[in-house]
Amino acid sequence: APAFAQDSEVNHIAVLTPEQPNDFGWNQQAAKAARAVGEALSIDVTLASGLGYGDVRPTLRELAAEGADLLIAHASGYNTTAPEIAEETGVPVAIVDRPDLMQPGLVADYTLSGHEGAYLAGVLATQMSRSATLGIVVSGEPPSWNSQSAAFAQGARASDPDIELRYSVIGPAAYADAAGARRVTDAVIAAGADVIFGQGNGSTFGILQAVETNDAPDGGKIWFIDVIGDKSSIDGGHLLSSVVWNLEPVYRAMIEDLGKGTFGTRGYSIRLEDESLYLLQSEHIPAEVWERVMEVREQIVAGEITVEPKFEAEAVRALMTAVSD
Amino acid sequence: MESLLTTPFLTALLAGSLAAGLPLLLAGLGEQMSEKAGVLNIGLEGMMLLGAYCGFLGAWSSGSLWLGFLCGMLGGLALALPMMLLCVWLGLNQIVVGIALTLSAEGLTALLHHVQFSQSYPRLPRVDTLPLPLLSEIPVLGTALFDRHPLVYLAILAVPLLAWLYRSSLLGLNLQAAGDRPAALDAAGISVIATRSLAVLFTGAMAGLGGAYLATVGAGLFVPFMTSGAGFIAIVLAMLGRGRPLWVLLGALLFGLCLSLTTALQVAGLRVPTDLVQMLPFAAVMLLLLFFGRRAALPAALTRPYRRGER
Amino acid sequence: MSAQHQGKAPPLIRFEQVTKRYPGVLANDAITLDLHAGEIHALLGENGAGKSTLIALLSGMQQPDAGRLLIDGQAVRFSSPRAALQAGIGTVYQHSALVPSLTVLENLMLGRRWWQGRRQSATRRRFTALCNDLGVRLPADALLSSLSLGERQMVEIVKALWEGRRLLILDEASAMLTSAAVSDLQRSLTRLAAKGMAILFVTHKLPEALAFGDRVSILRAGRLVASRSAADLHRRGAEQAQSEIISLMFDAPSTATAAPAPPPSFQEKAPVLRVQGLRAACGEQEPQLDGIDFSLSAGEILGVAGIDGNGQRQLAEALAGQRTTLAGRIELGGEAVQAKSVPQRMKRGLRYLTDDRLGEGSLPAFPISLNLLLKRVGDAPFWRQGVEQPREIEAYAQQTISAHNIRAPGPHTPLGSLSGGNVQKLLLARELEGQPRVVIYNKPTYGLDFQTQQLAQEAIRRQAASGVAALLISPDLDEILALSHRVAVMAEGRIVGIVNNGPDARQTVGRLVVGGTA
Amino acid sequence: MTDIPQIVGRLLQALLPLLLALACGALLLLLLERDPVSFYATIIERGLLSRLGLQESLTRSAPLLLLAAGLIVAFRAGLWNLGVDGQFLLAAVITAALAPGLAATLPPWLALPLAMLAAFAVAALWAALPAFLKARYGVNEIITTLMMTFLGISLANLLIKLPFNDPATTSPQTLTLATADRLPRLLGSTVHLGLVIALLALLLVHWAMTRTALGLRLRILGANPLTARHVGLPVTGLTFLAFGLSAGLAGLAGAVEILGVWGTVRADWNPAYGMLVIPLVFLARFHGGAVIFFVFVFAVLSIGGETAARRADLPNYFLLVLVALILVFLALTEWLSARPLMRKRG
Ligand SMILES: Nc1ncnc2c1ncn2[C@@H]1O[C@H](COP(=O)(O)OP(=O)(O)OP(=O)(O)O)[C@@H](O)[C@H]1O
Ligand SMILES: Nc1ncnc2c1ncn2[C@@H]1O[C@H](COP(=O)(O)OP(=O)(O)OP(=O)(O)O)[C@@H](O)[C@H]1O
Ligand SMILES: [Mg+2]
Ligand SMILES: [Mg+2]
Repeated sequence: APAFAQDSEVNHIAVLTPEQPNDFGWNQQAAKAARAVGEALSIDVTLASGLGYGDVRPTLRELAAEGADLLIAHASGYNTTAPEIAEETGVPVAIVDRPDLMQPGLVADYTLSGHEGAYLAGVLATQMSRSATLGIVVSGEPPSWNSQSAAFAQGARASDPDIELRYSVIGPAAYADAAGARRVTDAVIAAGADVIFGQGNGSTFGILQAVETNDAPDGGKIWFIDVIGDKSSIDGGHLLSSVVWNLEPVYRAMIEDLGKGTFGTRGYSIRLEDESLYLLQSEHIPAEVWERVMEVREQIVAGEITVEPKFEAEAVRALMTAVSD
Repeated sequence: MESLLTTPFLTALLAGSLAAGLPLLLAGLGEQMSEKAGVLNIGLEGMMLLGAYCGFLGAWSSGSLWLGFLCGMLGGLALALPMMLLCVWLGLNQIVVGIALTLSAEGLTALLHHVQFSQSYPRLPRVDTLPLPLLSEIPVLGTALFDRHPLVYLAILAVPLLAWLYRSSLLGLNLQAAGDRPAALDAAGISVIATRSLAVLFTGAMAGLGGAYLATVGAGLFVPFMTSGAGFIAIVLAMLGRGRPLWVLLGALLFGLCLSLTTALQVAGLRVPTDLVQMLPFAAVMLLLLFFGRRAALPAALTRPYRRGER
Repeated sequence: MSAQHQGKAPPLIRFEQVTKRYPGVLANDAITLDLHAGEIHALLGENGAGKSTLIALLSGMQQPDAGRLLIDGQAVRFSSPRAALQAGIGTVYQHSALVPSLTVLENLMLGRRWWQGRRQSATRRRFTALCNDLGVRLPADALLSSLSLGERQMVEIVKALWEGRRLLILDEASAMLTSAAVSDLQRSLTRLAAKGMAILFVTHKLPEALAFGDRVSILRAGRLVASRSAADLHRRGAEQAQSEIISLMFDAPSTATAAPAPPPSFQEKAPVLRVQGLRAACGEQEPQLDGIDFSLSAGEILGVAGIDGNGQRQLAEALAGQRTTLAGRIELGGEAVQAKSVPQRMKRGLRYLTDDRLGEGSLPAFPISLNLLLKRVGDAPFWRQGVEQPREIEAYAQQTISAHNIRAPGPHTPLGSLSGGNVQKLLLARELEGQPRVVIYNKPTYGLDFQTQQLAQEAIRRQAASGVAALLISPDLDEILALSHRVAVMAEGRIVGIVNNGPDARQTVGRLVVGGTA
Repeated sequence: MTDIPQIVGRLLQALLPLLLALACGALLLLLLERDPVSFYATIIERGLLSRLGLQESLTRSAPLLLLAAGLIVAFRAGLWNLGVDGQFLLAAVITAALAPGLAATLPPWLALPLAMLAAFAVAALWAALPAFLKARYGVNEIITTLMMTFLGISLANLLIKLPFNDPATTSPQTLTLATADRLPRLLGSTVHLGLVIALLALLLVHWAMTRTALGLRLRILGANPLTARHVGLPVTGLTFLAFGLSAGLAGLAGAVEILGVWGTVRADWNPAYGMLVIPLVFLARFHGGAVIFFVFVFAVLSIGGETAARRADLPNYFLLVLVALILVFLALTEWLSARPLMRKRG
């Protein structure tokens, strides 16, 4: 394998995901991007999915031995392990959420944060809310959720300083707790929210279900704003938008850097600017609202508005309190 | 902050406690009967999960919640059947079989979901409730507790019913004898195997129903591993109940209340770590045991298979 | 006193060439035996002869490997206890068949089909009636676990009578009863037989068998060796009858048939055990042990009489160290030991033979060899530096098995497959090993066959003669009077009197026992 | 001495259920339109025969063996310690929190054992409450240990998120022990010293439980606490000892996994190995040798199975079903092999 790694040509990449790539979210977007890149550059792609959050060393070592030229470890749970295996096998890895571990030629980081998109979602939600109350429901508090929750709050507040925010975590490690998600969302809706910004895995579907089966205080519809993936194909009429992460440019850049020998010298991210991050435009968004949102997008791209990502749960909660007081 | 103390929010919290507690109550009541009869059913989690899957499938494909509940019970039964066969009839180790059944239910339902639903994630329409006359008019409590799905009332009705069964029926005597001294029951001419089989099947059906409620009324959809440990919590509640259904009800409600409390605190913007709030119910029970420690006696023959004439 | 039965009518029950095997044992070997309505049939045999096995076949607990069972001349097959109950056969098993966590009445309801009601008042009425028949008073609503062993045994009998309309089986049902209760039982059984019921009665007490039985059958090593009518036996006189039975039960003619010799006269020496004002921790439902005073000299046997369940067991446990002493002193050889642990007291020569043989005295699933050493775990030469020495352990077991005539396939046999009597032989061997100074015997001979009983009593006497002091707890007054130098009587957790053994001891003790309970 | 037929019998008894379970699994694979032969071949090839895979299987076995050792102590003493997962996790967190500091100040031959000792102690302490409740009030330990697991998992997460959080990482996790400071690897492989520790611990436990006076005392307690009291064993002390040893070994499993493999613990990490090891220990009838065999089979299956599932384009969930089948068939053969005896005894 080390012989391969010295060869700057990339013929084979492998992506490791914790869950099955059919979640319309984190896992599916990675698989989709890898396949697209593979097709475009005619590279072999191995998908190792559903690996869970346990020890992926065996899989990493095996994929390295099978001749992968790049291992994309697509879970923050893998970001301590993968660099160690890169060291051991000499095969470059890409990890998430640990820019401090970057190593030229060996380890690159792509800390994904949709905060810019979430800011837009906050703007959108404020425009759409009739009760001036927004809900945020998350399955846990990993950094990528936190930065989006925070940015959503900031975007909402920028649009309307008096907006109310209702924030709730379903429970620790409640990735599959759809019933819990439903229950918590019910409560958040009962607390006045008529737009819900939801982040979760399996539990997202519980949030969706709550949104679809509850009425807003004024008897109208409740809107749902999703993250990462695009659930339009299974929408029941409440999917207002989604902060979509498109990983294709990210993976493509990694491969290019490998070829150029600059891998590991820079991190990758998703940004509004290059469309690796965008807000899904559903048919439910009125044109004038969308226009307003796009204006803000331009301002962000132009650097007139800067959105600082906040990864700490504490920071997120502080923001919620500040807003709701 | 005061703006949060609205009727809808309080109602949602209370209703949420009930919704979270109900699957625990149903499965816990089921487990209690097995335990009374001397069978420790560690496969409860699996039975709930299969019940959830079958319940959802039934409700979704037939459009009737009640058919869904029936399917859920059948799903639970389908897993209780091997438990009965292996543990009660053949006397295999209850913990081994229980864990195996849970693993198989986890694997099977996730596989089936993968094949069937992973592209479409179907969801059920809104569930109709049955407001109880008069009671449902009470502010807050009324809608939270007395404007629910009829299964909720049935589940709560099951508590006094089971309490009566254990205290005042012959079946109750048989169950207790099967758990405390099966040889005596056998000598009295009642089949220990049949008594225990009945209890195990009941457990399966109740756990399946609990799972079905979770998937249909609770979540409105099925996702893999969605019971996320509820079965094990129900086992603990059943044991803490010391054979009394009322205690299972109280435990399940306390548990649901703690979950709602977590939500309430967060929505109110209070910065309490969720992990800490989740520890509350168990920490409280452990402290109670520590300071008011008393013999939490379990049936003497719990986990022991019965074979006639064995010394 | 026996009801005559017609020779022509088929017997109520007939065993026909019935055979039952257990691994390594032929427990019942081609037994052919008749039980007639209106007849009390006493079944005798040494420990492990196969009596309980025969009963298990009749009560549906076991099925024969060969042979048939006939009722009224019809072949039947009892696949479960229910089948036997439905045929009108009620059984009191050697090991309790009641649920301790249910009340007496609930225990009696057990067995009805679950869809039938509890019929509380009807059950209570029938219970009262049966109790009256038996001449006993039992608390209907008390938890069974709160009853004494003797009371429980009466409940077992009531329960057996509940379904046993045609045949009543009693497997050593009188072992826990005082002699007064045994006479009551005898009267009731006679009355039942007179009404046309058949009764199968297992006992190790020969006089009891001769007094109750219309017919006496004897098993030896799984075979029926004799079946005699009581009339025949009585004709030859009690002495003669007993010695004939004994020689049938045991291979060799018995030498121990003579009535036990009165105990040797005993001179007071310095006490080796002195108990003063002892109060011990007792559960709510137990008699409260309080104010116990007595002393025991080397070589002395102090009998403890009284109705079972009046604190005898609590006293034994408190002395042995299994129960916390709340007040008072226990001096062993002049040293206060009330704060010492069980093994510390054991090291100082105190031994306790428990009456709960399978419940606490031994581990049925463990091999005989380890059961023999349960109280010496870690001691040389069986363990060295804490490591087991299998050869020493096996050799010791082998030697004990043969020295104490324990019927067992080998040292590795699980203790649980031994018959009740052989378990007791093993425990006796274990407690008397080494250099005891004081031994507490709790019902040392119950369930032992006649010969083993004699041997055990002989061993107790021999120990005393060699200077070992003994506390002998027994519900059997004859045994106490045959062995003891003095007799203490217990009632409700106290010693109500201590009597020197002698010609009128029986009367005095009897009076104290009754007075204590009044 | 065991003779040849007996060994063959034992092997058959262990292999037959495996084969039967694999056959059932094959049917399921056929239903899913996959080739069972190549599926199983991949498992064996990857989990057992390839150099890399074998090393992974051995590495995976280490914590499982230690957990099994702990369970053997408890189960033989009649204590149903179903809380090993909580004990494991808590000890892992403590190890991860202490190890980097220790490694920085002390030489490795001192730092690593100290970390393990701390893990052992913390886990043993965590089990002291169930032990106390059992010894003092007779509170059933199945309930208390299960509850302590729920509590332990939450507490572990709390510790990671608050006091032990590595400020350099965004997702909550403890400081990371440098690869060079971890348990040494064996003979240039990827297998770490923890495997040797685990094997030694397991064999020692097996020997102690079956061949020593202490082991016999614990077994007496396990067989019947009343007997233990009657023969004068210090029941309270033995209960604490058994719980402490059992939990301590589970803690050691956590330490070995962290010091040998992970170097750190992330929030919400819970491999829940206990739930898998518990049935294996029962099936092995608490016998050390049999446990080693079962644990290794399971490790091969989980390492090889992951690859096989990926190559067959099946979700990993399939392996859960396979493991469940194996457990059931193992239990069934156990029953069959015990039956002739049962039948004669009635
Ligand atoms: N956890 C349990 N699960 C199932 N059955 C139980 C459990 N605990 C107790 N039981 C059953 O209930 C019966 C009564 O239990 P227990 O003796 O503890 O209650 P109690 O004495 O009536 O209670 P209390 O001490 O509060 O008066 C037991 O014999 C047993 O069969
Ligand atoms: N369940 C069993 N398993 C194995 N062996 C048994 C079993 N039951 C009885 N035995 C053996 O069968 C033989 C007969 O036992 P049984 O209990 O019938 O004797 P018994 O005459 O009732 O003796 P005792 O007077 O001591 O009660 C004994 O050798 C005993 O060890
Ligand atoms: Mg009580
Ligand atoms: Mg007998």
